[in-house]
Amino acid sequence: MRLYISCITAFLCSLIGMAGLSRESVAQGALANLPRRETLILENPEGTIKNAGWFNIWAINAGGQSNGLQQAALDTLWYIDPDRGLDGVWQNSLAAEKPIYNADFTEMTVKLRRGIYWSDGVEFTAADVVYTVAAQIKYKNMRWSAALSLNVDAVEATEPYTIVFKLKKPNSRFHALFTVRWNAIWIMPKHVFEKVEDPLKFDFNKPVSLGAYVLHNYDPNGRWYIWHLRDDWQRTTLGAYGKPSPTYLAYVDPGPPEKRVIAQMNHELDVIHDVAPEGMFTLAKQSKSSVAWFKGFPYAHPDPTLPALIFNTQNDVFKSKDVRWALALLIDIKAVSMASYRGAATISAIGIPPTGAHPEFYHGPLQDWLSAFELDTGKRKIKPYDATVGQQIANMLRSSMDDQIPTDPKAIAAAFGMGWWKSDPQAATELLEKSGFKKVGNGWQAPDGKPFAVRVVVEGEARPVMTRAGSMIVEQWRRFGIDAKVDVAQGTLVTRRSAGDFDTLMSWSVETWGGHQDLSYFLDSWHSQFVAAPGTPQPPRNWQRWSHPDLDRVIEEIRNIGFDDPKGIELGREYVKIAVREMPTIPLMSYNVFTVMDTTYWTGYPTSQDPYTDPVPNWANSRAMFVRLKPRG
Amino acid sequence: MRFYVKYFAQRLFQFLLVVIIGINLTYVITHATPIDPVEQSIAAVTSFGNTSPEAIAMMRQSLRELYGLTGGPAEQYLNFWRRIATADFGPSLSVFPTPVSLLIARALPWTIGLLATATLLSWALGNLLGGLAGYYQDRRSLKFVAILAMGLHPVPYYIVALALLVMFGYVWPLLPISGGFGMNIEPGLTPTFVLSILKHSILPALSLMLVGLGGWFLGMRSVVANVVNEDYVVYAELAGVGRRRILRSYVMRNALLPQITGLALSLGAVFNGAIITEQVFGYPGVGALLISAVYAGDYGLVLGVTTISIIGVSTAVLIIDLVYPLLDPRVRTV
Amino acid sequence: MLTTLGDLLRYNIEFRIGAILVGLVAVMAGLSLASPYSPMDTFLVAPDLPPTLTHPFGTTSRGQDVFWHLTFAIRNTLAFGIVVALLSRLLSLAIGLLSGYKGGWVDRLLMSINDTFIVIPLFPILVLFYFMLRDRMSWWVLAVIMALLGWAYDARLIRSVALSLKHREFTHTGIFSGMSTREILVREHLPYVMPIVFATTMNNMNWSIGLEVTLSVLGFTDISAPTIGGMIYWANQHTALVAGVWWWIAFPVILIVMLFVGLFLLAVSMNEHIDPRSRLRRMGAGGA
Amino acid sequence: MESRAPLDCDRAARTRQQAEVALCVEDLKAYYRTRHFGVEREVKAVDGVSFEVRCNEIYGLAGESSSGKSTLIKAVAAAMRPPLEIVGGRATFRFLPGARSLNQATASQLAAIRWRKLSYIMQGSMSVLNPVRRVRCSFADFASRHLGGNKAAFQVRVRQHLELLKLDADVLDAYPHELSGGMRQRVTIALATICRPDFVIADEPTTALDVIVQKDVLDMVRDIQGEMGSSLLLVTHDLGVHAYMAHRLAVMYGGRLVEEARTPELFSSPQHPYTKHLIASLPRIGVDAPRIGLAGSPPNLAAPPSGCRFHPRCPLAGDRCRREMPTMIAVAADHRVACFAVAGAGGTA
Repeated sequence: MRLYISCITAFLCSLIGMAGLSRESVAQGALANLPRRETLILENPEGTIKNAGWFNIWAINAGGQSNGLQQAALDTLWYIDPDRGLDGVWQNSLAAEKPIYNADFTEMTVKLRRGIYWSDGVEFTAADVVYTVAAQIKYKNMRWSAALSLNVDAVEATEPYTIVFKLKKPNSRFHALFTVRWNAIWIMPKHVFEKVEDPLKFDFNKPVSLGAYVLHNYDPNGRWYIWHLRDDWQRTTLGAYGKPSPTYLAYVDPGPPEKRVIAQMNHELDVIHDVAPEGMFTLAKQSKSSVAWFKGFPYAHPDPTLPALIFNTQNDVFKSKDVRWALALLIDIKAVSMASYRGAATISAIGIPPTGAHPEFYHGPLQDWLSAFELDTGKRKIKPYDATVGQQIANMLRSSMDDQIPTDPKAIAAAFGMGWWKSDPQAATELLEKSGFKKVGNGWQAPDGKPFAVRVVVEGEARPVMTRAGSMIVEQWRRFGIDAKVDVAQGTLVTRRSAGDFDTLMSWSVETWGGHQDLSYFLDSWHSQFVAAPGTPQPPRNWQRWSHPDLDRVIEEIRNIGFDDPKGIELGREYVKIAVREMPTIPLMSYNVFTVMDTTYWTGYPTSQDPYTDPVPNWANSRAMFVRLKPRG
Repeated sequence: MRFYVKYFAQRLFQFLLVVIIGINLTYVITHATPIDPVEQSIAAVTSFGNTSPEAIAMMRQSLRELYGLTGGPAEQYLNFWRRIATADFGPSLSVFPTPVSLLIARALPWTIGLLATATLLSWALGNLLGGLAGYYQDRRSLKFVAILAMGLHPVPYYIVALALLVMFGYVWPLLPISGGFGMNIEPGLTPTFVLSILKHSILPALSLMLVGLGGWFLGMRSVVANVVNEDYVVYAELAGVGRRRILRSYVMRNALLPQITGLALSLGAVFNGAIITEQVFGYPGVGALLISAVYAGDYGLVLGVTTISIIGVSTAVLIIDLVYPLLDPRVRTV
Repeated sequence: MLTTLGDLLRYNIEFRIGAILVGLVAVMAGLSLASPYSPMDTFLVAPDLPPTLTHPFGTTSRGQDVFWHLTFAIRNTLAFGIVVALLSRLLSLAIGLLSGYKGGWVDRLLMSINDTFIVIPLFPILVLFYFMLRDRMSWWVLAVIMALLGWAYDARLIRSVALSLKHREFTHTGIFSGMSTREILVREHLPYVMPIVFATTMNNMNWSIGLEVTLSVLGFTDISAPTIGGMIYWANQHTALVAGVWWWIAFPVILIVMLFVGLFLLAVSMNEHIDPRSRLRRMGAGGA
Repeated sequence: MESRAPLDCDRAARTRQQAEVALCVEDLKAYYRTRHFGVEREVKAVDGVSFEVRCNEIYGLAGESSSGKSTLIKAVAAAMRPPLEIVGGRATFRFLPGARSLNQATASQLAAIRWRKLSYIMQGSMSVLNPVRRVRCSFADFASRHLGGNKAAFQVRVRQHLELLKLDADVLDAYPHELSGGMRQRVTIALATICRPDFVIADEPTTALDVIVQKDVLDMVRDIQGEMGSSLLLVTHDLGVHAYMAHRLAVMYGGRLVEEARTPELFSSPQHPYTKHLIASLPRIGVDAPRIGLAGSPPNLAAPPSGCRFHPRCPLAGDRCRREMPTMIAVAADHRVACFAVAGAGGTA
């Protein structure tokens, strides 16, 4: 008996003891022995890095990327900001000026900035760029090896600060390889890599950095990385914009959304990459110090990425554009917006993200055409476009959260988007019947007599909002009598997407620069030459495996004009019109990211009032924040 | 002695059989995964990057060669066993070229440290209390423990973990709710580091023990409740043998036997349990590694982890089997 | 049997509590037939309403009435647990008894297979199964898979008991009186291991439902089918915990805990009733 | 009305006219009172039994199963667990005078008595020894506290005792399951007698054994009993065993004694119809008269028949038997019967 009593007490004591010591620890805060006021803590959406000690980003996929490595320690020739940029959308980083192409786009000359140094004191020169290209071509398993070997015939440093690329074939967009949207080809430190015998097996730990920060400390379990501001930060490209304020950057894996919200409420996480809308609302309500892109609703930052319902147009059922249109007309975008983003979505009827510079180049100018657009249901012609959907969503929301909802139409268009397709079951019925489907009982039958079954592949946990959108669409189709189901492809989505192993897919095949009107970034890959045969892997991004002669022509024309050529806008609008007529994917909304920033220790985050960059912390552009942030008090 | 040689040989044979069947099973299953590691890598590279379709086609080919996925299935299978023989699981595909063995070596201490300890602790404590509760059936304090156990034990582990997380993470934020240790702490035998580890392990450990302990407690209690009525216990009582001696040498001694088998089995749960524990508490370890490997279609890693766990568990079972006859003479004549 | 159940109900406090709890849960499940809402549809009611008279358990962020949705969820979850338990019991009984009684190579072979199932980590395998089966992974497919994976522990347990039974008088007498193996196992040993089977049934349901909850919470089941795990899954998708929609998680959890504790108490009290020894104690005359 | 020779333990204890009384049981009532799941049951397993066991005597207790034999010895030896309880009467041992019965002794008294003064040879030797401990340990656990002395001395004592019983000393190193049934029973007997107790209770000591072994074991028991001069209460349904062993023999039916006499006398001239039947149904060499079976079945002790519990099966049963319960009447020296139908035993049925 005594034995048993003593056991119990010992057990309880140990628990209480532990709890005790933990109490004192919470007071001590999230990071031991770092000055909190000089530290910016950001979420790394990559989560926990399996291979924590690996910093050689040029080896494919061996370590973390957005653990601060590409935001703070790496650099390349140019950046294009998805928003307005520190001093314009186009940013010459390591390059001193824009790329200089020859007449037929077979040669690109780059002038480099001077006085830029690696963190180990070695100066950055053309030799590094040349080595980067040469090495990637030499080691065919490096990350950008293929892209470079395909394009580059020869590269040479004509002067210490001038490089000339000779291209194998004309390419007016070659510089894009060295231009950061999210990332780009990062420049390697020649003096480091030329010493190692196999650059593919080299972990590059501790990394010699070209950015303003150097690695300070990292978790061998890959949960956190801490970077320290270089003493010679002036000798980096970021330094040109002034001294970065945070002395330390901590990129951490705060865990699932709830934990992120809690962490920020405890002021232990300055920048949340993304949370579910409800988490966002909670922070907006309960954490006075939290701010987001939009001051009020819908808060989120719209990434230049266009989530859409992607058809596998190689499936017989979805070969007919009438079927695709029918399914589009069965979607009530308002419900989808509510289910996915609780209304905090920026909708788009056309295949271009309604963000950055795009509305002024595309969405705005195309409104009239859209309103006039006619669709032949086989029985009659209808005008499916409703220019006021954005307005309707705003009004719908105003009832519950009036003060937060803008009233100015421009603001509404910016926040909620412009128009979308009217939900029109009648027209959908006609379209389906036109292409041989028929309703039996309360279920639809495909022409082959089988029930009309549609599976919508979603990514589950990995992308909650998209999963919610997909589930809502499924529900709407099911109500109409289609045998629709969600198919959660958590983990398998990537493989299935490239293998074309799906009916329809909640994903995106449209990504743009955001700040720049050029569409080749995604559109070039939509050319019929790249469409893979059924069953074989499809290269990104034309997941719908769709092609169209008119589109091919557009793409080829774009290839032969300059990056900034205004004619590009015209061609872009042509693409939009073709895509609307054909409906290869049902564009829904921009990818809104609920990036939440805590102003307890730092102010001056990028917002819609001061859109100097994208706050989403895994984008390499987000480095612009570091120079604009101000410590509070 | 002759018996032991025979017995040992049998058990060893069985052990090997289990390991080989198990590994083959997982080999087949893991290779049936529809996830293509090459596509995963390419997606990781292209999801944000700007890469032309031709480039991807090229990359795909070279990656296949790099990951050694070009050979036929038979060839790959042979390679696999060749590697196992040399205790080398080759490179991980999802974090190429880092060797699988290195990744596991990093993760294993965390898993063992947390789960094995928790399991053993709750086993010992649960059986002690359970035994006492079964023998002294009218002790009020033990009745209370019983009620507690009945309330806690049946609750699914995930729920318990979630509840603890909510209680001590959100409602009453006392304890860290993710990670193995605090930020910016240098690993090493420093008090700060050890303290931080302890602190981070409380919630996961507690969750494991709450569930485990109840099970052992109730199990032991019911076994003892039966043993108490065995003739040899009654007889010993009639012979006026002291209660404590009866409890120790007659009741506990005999009741523990099934529980010992139980322990060996529940050690098997360590590697499964690790997954959920590490998911919920963001705790580092083999489970987290395994899941991420499954996601990445990283056969190498999945196989590595499962193989290690299979060998680990069956070794535990083997040891128990070898010790068992020392504890239960009856088995020796089987 | 019925009368003993009646007695249990009247005079055994544990059994009574258990019965009440399980009863309530069963009633919940039954109510699903009376639900005014379809479990598949969303945004049928105003979202995020706290518990009120009209919505006793509140409403979810997906505009579902928690109470009514819960009735479907618990029904599916319950059915799932039962199917797995029954199937796996049969397996573990057959294998455990046989291998314990037969011993020798039969035992070794069976136990090798058994141990293999014990040592392979289940979770990743279930996940891989899900990857392969995709939307064909309905709850009953999952149930069968789990049953096939979930018998090993108890088989070993039952075996160890059968092992000890083998040295009991009644086994010997059974053998001498020329009973066949099947007869000995069924007539002599089965009643003896029944209590364990009951206990394990409970534990197995705990295990299977627990695993199902975990799987679906992590999104590895058909998320459109309402289950307890599924509800928690969707709640997490909407960060209900921090969004203050606590009722979305609290009520499913409470219900499932009720189910487990209830089942457990039933198992415990029935063990006592079934266990031959305690019956002897009760029917005192048997000792004279 | 009729001349009774009621037993009076106190007197028996005070004035020792006859051989000294080792155990005196007087009007002992032991019932199983179950209130399990509310089912109120009272099983009158032992209902008013009186007898005495003298020193250095083997007293046999016969009766078919469920006649209350085992319950009786449980009650006598205070080996009762709920729901069995003593509701009346007493059973006093010589070595514990005064006390109504053993179950009133203090824990320390019991500890001192058990195995030293009173030991048991239990039914089902298979399972009375701890299967996972060597025999030696059982000896140590049971006896060492009484015999005292250091380990070595104790070991010597044990060996001597085993020799006395012609047992090989290395059984000590064996585990119970490694011994044959007979051997195990012998070991149990050795264990029960190691402390040379005054009183030994043997419950079906040889039931599980085959005839040959049975004889050896019985001889062994008798020898050691004679050697120790202690009393033995031998309980078995097997009249053959009693014939072979018991000095005096009592027959139990339905929780009561029906007849008691010196063994030879009981066999030669049984008085009670039940006893008669028992004896008659014994196989005898040479005689092949048809065995007359006894109609009906043993009484249900939860609801025993009124009056004499044997009357439903009794060929001589009369009205009185249905109304009154017969008491034990001395019909001759050391011969008591409980039956109205027996001449000299209280009139006619």
